[in-house]
Amino acid sequence: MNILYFALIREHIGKSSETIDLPSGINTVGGVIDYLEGQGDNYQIAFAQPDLIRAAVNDEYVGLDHAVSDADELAFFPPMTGG
Amino acid sequence: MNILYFALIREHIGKSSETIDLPSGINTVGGVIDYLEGQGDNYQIAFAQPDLIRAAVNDEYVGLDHAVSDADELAFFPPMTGG
Amino acid sequence: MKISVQSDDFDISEEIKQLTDGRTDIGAVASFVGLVRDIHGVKKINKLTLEHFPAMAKKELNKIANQAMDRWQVEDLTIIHRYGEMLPGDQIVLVITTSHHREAAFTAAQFIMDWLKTDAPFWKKEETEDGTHWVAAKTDDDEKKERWK
Amino acid sequence: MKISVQSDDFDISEEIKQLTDGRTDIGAVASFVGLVRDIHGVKKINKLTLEHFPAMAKKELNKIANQAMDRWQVEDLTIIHRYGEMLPGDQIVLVITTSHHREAAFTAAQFIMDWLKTDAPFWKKEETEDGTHWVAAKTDDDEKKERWK
Repeated sequence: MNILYFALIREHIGKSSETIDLPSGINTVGGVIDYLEGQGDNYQIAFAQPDLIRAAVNDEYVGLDHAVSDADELAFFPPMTGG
Repeated sequence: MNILYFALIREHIGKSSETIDLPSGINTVGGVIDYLEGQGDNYQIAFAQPDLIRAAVNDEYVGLDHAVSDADELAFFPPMTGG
Repeated sequence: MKISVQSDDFDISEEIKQLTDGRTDIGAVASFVGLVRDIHGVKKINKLTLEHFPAMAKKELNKIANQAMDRWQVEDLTIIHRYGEMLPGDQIVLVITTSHHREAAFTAAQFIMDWLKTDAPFWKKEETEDGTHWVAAKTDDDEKKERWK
Repeated sequence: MKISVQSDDFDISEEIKQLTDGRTDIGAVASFVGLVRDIHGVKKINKLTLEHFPAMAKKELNKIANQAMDRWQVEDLTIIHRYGEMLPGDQIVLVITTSHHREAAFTAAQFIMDWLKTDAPFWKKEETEDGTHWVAAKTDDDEKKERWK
């Protein structure tokens, strides 16, 4: 699945996007976070504060329990500060 | 005293200002209206609807019981419709 | 603070620039432009004439502006009210408020507009296909003003 | 309806003209311009960078705009949100709402600004004398959004 990172999360992880193969058994946004946190310190730091993580699947805001599959585009970012 | 008329009141009375000598005993805005109503049909028509009359003395909004003297400038106009 | 009662038209970009040029502490600029509408109720309007009481108009606009500055954290503001003859689509009134924060800017601009409607000594006369008539004051404008008390 | 996510600056007069030209039925134009402030808390800001999520930004702005059109009697509206590097005093965001009546125009503009703050996928990074940092979301922005529910 294609994953996008923005702002502080992008900086912590060190890239703005990547494509991963979803391991079997991982089928929610929260599951993807748990999986990524196992991939290195940069991910652990990026996802360290759950209340500062927002997610979108295919350009729609979703919660951590939202279902995902390899065909989805997932995005992670901090709370928005536009306007 | 100098009296100014605006908008519909000006049109009914037929002039935008006039100077009158306040008759003795007339010392409020309401008193001036009563006096003017005795001066002709045009004044009676102009002041026919009390709830549609606003007054100012020396550029400040006042009520009908406000005191006036010959040295004041009195203005009569309908409710404002600016903005 | 700029208060102007004028027959000339205005340009909002120019007016905002005058309030913000050389300042970098302003985060929020709220504004309102009132335009002549071509219809009132069911009648088509051809022309609008705004009569005003010059001495009082500027004084009342200043009062309203000062109240807004006192009540909200407004950095600066501009009020321009035109008088004379106007056509549908023409600009009548402009209010701009600047603030550090958007809430104060919005609220002050809305307050000023509500007060202008009832307290600024201007009177509108409409020329319609059926002749001319003075616009009646709206009771809901009085109500809008009341909520600020 | 015009929704634009752009790096270029904008001119409010020009944008209002696009909404009102050729129309004589619009009585009210409310607008808001957000500017870069030179200070945040106690820190002096030298530069602001706005990062955004392009695909989603335009989509969310459209959603917010459509909600405003559905909820209030808004004739038309424009939202412009910039991204990229900006200096104190620069314009960040523009919202214009047109309506027959001022109340609807003001309320819709304020609604849009409140939602933009929390729902538009933009992130501000400030460069101060002490280095750069991402701006934290404000809880009072969430509260401002909540009141519209």
